[in-house]
Amino acid sequence: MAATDGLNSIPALLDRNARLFGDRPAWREKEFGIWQCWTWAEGAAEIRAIALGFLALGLNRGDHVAVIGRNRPSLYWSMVAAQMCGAVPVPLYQDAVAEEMAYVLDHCGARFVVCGDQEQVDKVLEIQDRLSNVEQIIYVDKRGMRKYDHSHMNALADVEAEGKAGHYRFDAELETRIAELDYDSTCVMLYTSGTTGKPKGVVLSNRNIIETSKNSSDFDKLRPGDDVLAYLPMAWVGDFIFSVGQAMWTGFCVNCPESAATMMTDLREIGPTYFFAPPRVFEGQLTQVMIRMEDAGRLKKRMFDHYMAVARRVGPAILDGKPVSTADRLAYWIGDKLVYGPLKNTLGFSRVRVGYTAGEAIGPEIFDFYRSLGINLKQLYGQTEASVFITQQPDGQVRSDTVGVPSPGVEVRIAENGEVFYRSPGTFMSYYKNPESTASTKDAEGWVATGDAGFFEEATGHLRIIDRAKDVGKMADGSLFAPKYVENKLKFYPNILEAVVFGNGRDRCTAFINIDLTAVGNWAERNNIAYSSYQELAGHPRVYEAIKAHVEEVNRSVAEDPMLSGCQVHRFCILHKELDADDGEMTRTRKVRRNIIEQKYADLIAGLYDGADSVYTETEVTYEDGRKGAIRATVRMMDAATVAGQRRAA
Amino acid sequence: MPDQLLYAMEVSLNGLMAGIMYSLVALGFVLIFKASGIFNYAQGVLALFAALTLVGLQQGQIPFSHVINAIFGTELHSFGWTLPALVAIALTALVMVGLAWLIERLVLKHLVNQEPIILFMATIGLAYFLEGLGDVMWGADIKKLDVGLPQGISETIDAITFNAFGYGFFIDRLDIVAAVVAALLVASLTLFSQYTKYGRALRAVADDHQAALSVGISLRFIWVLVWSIAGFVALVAGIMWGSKSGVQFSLSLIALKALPVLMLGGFTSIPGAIVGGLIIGMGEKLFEFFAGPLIGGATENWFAYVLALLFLVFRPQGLFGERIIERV
Amino acid sequence: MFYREAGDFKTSYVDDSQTFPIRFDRMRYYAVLVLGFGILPFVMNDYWANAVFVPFLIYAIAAIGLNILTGYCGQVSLGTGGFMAVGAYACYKLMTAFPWMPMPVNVLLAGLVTAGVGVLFGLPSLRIKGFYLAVATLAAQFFLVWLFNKVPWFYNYSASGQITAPERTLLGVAVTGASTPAWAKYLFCAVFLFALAWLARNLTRGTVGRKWMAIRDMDIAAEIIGVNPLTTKLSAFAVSSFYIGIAGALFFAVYLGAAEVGEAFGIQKSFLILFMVIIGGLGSIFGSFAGAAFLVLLPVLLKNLLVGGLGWPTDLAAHIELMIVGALIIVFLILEPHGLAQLWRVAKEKLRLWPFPH
Amino acid sequence: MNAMNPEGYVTADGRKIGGVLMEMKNITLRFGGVKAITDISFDIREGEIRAIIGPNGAGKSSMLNVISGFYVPQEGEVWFHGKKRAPMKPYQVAQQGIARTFQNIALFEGMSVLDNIMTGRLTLMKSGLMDQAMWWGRAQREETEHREKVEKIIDFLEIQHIRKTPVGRLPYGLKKRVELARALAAEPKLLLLDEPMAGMNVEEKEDMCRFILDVNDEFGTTITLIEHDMGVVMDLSDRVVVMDYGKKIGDGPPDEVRSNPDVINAYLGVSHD
Repeated sequence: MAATDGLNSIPALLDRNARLFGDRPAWREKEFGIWQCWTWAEGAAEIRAIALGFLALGLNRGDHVAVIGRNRPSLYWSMVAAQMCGAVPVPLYQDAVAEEMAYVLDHCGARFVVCGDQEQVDKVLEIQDRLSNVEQIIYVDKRGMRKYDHSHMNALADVEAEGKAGHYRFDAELETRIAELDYDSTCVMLYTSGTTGKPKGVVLSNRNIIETSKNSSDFDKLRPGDDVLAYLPMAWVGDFIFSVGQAMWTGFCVNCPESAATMMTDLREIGPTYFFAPPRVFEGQLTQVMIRMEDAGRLKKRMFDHYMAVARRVGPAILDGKPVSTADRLAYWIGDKLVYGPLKNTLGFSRVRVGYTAGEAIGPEIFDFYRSLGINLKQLYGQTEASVFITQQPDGQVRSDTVGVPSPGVEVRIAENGEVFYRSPGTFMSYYKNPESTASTKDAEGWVATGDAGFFEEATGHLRIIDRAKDVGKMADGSLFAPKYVENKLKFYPNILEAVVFGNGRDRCTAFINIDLTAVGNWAERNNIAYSSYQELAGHPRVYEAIKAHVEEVNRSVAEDPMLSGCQVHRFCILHKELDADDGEMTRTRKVRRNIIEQKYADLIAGLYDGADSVYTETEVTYEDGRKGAIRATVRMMDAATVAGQRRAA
Repeated sequence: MPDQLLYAMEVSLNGLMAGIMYSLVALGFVLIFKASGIFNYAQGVLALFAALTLVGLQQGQIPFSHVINAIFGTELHSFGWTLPALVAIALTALVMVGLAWLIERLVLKHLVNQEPIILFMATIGLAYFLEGLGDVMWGADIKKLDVGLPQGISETIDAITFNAFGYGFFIDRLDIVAAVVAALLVASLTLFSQYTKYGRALRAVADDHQAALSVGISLRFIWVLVWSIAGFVALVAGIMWGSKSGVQFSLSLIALKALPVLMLGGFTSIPGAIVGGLIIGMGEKLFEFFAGPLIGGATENWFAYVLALLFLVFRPQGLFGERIIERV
Repeated sequence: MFYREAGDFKTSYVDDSQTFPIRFDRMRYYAVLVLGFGILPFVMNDYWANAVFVPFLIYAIAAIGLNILTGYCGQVSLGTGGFMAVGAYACYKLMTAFPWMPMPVNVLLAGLVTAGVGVLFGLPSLRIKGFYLAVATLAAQFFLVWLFNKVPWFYNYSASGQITAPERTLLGVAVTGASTPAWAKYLFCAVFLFALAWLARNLTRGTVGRKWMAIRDMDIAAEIIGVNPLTTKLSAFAVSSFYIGIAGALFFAVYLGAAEVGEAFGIQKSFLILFMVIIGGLGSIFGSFAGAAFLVLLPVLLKNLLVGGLGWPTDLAAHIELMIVGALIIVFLILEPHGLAQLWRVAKEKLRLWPFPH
Repeated sequence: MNAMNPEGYVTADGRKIGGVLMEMKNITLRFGGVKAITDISFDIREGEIRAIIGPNGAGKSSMLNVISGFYVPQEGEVWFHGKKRAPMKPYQVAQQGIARTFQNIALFEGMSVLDNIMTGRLTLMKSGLMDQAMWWGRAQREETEHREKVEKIIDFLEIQHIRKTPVGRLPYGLKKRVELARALAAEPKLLLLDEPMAGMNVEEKEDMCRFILDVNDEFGTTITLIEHDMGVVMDLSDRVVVMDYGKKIGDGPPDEVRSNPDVINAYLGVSHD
């Protein structure tokens, strides 16, 4: 594919934006009580200064520049600045513990590390002695940094100042470096959280990023003047595409919250027009809404319920532009004035034109809730290796159980074993320093295995994902075993935060359940059930009863699909602790690490199958500060009714 | 002895008499302020209300007759009996106690631990209400109050002074009665607050509400008590002023007269109220006597205030008020 | 319910500290301006002007003035009537002494004169606090009223002892005197109110306002962090009296036309204004408007109801009005000591959170 | 201690302490007949954290009020910036660059956190009544400049989330922090803290300690604090004055003071609490 008229690198796009919409806002950050704002021109100047500063510090072509911290303009700038210098930005997960960080920093051999604040710096220093390669630590927030040894450490501000001061020395150099950038030079390197084994460094070229950004932006008619909220981990490909790729391509504005704590308030203030969030965020907000409405006066509550019902009935249809009776339209219009409008406003969704969710399947009622309010929430399916987009849902063809049609420029095919393969301009170059995985994932014609099993619906041509391909196993009787499919159905219940279903190669399915502390806790309060800890609540008989009901409902719905009816959950237990990334039980993107869990809780699983009523267990946990500890508990096992008959004998 | 001096002496004597009247009203303020920290602007109206009621009862008026007539077009006015003064006074006293109880019930109870200014405002509201009520109950026309107190010039003093200085002072007998009554009232109040259980309770509350409560004194009871006493004092003041200058709206303005007395004497001191009253009474009469003619007269309207104001600038806590030490 | 704040974010401190930071409030504010200046003047008639609007506008000015002193600086004053009298008489003397002087100038100068007098009577506030001060301000009230009564020079030796506003025109339209059209009265006062309210807002939002409030909330602490109590309190007295003086001038010249100090500016007036401030809400400019509106409308309504509706004798109605006003004040203090302004704030918060209860 | 060299000294953690900022010479303070402070002398040096400790009723608060100019001692001299300080009104002292917090919080309850902190800068704001009334132009410009400064402090003390809350609604610990913010906003040369830890739970105390150290560290502010809880003070301050019954019974670095027999007596001996 040809370079899009010379715009073959992020710096090139930046330069264009600075010329085209110099005085439009490009970055905003909530700081010191207001939204500090930088136009494209100002931003470009900053970035250039930083780049010059990097040169002054001796940043070479092909160097890797690690970037660690919460979403901040200055960190995005550092990434682009690095690109200008012909170096490769490598954003890292800020909540990663020093160990995980050590591996990545070592693997990419970063010479420069840009840290958000003291916390990140400390982590790097903690592991620095093991990392010969890290030469320069650059930090953004000066707070508490005065006492540090600055022989190999600089404040970004100082680097920038140095760049401004010494620009005459490095201008020429910078120009040549920028000129050297071409469509196939590396744009960014992102580490996949990797559901199994060590993270892999996915190398993405300018082509990957820019083509994808271009296509996806056209697909949803993104435009300058749009606003996104950059709050998802910078190390995650999605954030790079939305906050850098598409932002640079279309020239819309990237808004950074003040802190993770204030994210919701900041979301409400900014009111983004283009919004991405993983299902759990929408889930969380919906739970909040319901909890807050609990305390409403009877009359108001009734009004709320009535109009939400109206919305569920006609909302999505109106959103999809389908014909709706005038009476319903009127009812919806009133509802919009009374409920939906204010609700969207309080949630910060008033202005959302395009909203996406992905990464996990989203619960139908959650999904429909937001759509019925008139928020154009859609699903997409993608992964790091594809620079996000594989399939997405066009306006007007949105459903909770599909992930839409192949994105523009993307070819998709389904292998015999049901695994989904794709080929696209976004397809990654390679895994960094890891040819064999590269080869095993991407074949000669450039087809990439997603590792997910799925199928196209004949009627609509929409793709449906069942589960991870490797997790789709066979049960003892040979029928299909798709744990994720069942887990998602379970997780759709607000009470259930996480679920892990077992049964591969066995004759029956069983499950671990994590309850949602907010939802269940609230329920407990309303039924004045006293509890002192998560563990105590999780073990409570009435909680077990409630969960049992959910499991059995799920079994009924699972049974409806003959292909999967074998996956009904016969027995389950509520885990005594929340599955946690710090304990390696989940990825940073909160995907369960199945086999790790299988090892760790072998005793419980055994209990689930040998019919024990309860199992005493001891589990190691890691606290936020990295200390280890152990919790002991006797976990109860419980049977759940299943729907027989439809189940096919092998 | 030069006439000027004699006149001055006569004037100051009258001033002292009037001063005692002021003290009488001021007393009501002090009592309530001490016990509840409330600056009771309604004190004057209480006096008016008391006087109206007294007259009404005495002459057997039908309460609210105006309203009733207005609504039903009837021509009701009087029960057609008259009560002996003492009975009427006793009844009025009861009414005042009932009123105190109602005020506590309907107003104060709901305003506990509000800032003083709010309570002050509330009493102004109360004043408006009672004034309106009094008029609606008994009509707004000027009434003559006569409970058989001696009136007119006291010949004795006239005679004595004439013999002494060759010039007879004019002193109204009523003023003398008032003086005596006021003196008695003060004495009894002091005794009350010194030697009776409730009196001590009252002082305890004044010093520290929490403490008072903790030793098991019902604040609400205290309030009713103190407002009743204030009501009674108001009644006495009402009788005096009423008999002197008839029962009419202006009577409620004596409250305003009492304010400078308080500023002078200090809001928390009973003797202060007395002395302050005397000073003001005498001062304004003398000032009017000497300066009045030069600057157009009617200086009583403001003299008391300006005097108090000037005084305060030099001694902010008043004559008998406790010294305030600022700490941080 | 009506608020749509998502996307209504601030990128500068100027935006953040504007009077109506929320778009919806801003819109409503503009709407009121349009109504007040674009529509009402054209539909104004004598009854509405004299019974409701003109007194409302003038009292609102006075209320703002008193609110600055009492609500913002915490110095209780019962001398408002007296200061209004100063404004009125100053205005009268100016009008009669310099017939050529444009009316607005007269009014402003009257305000300045009053400010001077206010400072004078404010001086004791350095030593006297709380009730003592409140009562001390009564001295101002009575002394001033007496002064204007007794010294003929103030009423130009007129036989009646009254002062009567001669006709003065502005841009060819009479703004004082018998022949003044209703809309002119209204507009003349409205302009003053608008300008003064705007100034008051500016004063209370910044340095000066903070000094005042610091003194109000804790005078010792205020002094220790560097607030000069004397200048601060006096500035409050000055500004407050300036407003009240202007109110007085307008009250006499535009509204009454002729006034006798005792009944026009007596102690009752002081209380009336104080009530407006309390009922409206201490320390709130909006409150001053609300309070003025409330206490101007209430009697009008009652009168219409009792006299017009039930045909009761006016004196009885007047007494009942006294009772109702008194009762209302008590009820208010009990239910919402912070006045209408607070009610408004609460309602607004509810609307912003809608549909959530909290 | 007074024999220490006038150029200042270097602390254990290597902070450079400057020359004398304020000196108390033979201060004696009486209330009526009662002597609150008897003939006390000590100095406070640029950039140091100076503590005044002592059992309850030792006269600490009175001492602080003398330094802050709220009380004027009957005998003795206060030297500030090498000049003898004439008796002056508290607000004049504030204008000289001395800010303080109060033992029982003295915030302006009716104002928002932001406004409270802004009051800290009143001494630095110059625009007059007329500018204020007109607002546009000077007043507004000034407001913005100072708001920026204040926001830095808000950020520094981590109270962004309560910026616009009325202080009346805040819990005790936060109020203390806001009060510190208000004092800091004045950019004081000398910061007086009156029992900054009083009535705080353990982690609130830890936070407060951290903030005090950070303030001294980031802004180089000279800090004088009084505490009766000895423990906290010792690891916080550079030099300590110990008072008992209005007399000075010890003065020097924490360790030195800790081993001083009189001090031990005052604390372990008869307590006056």
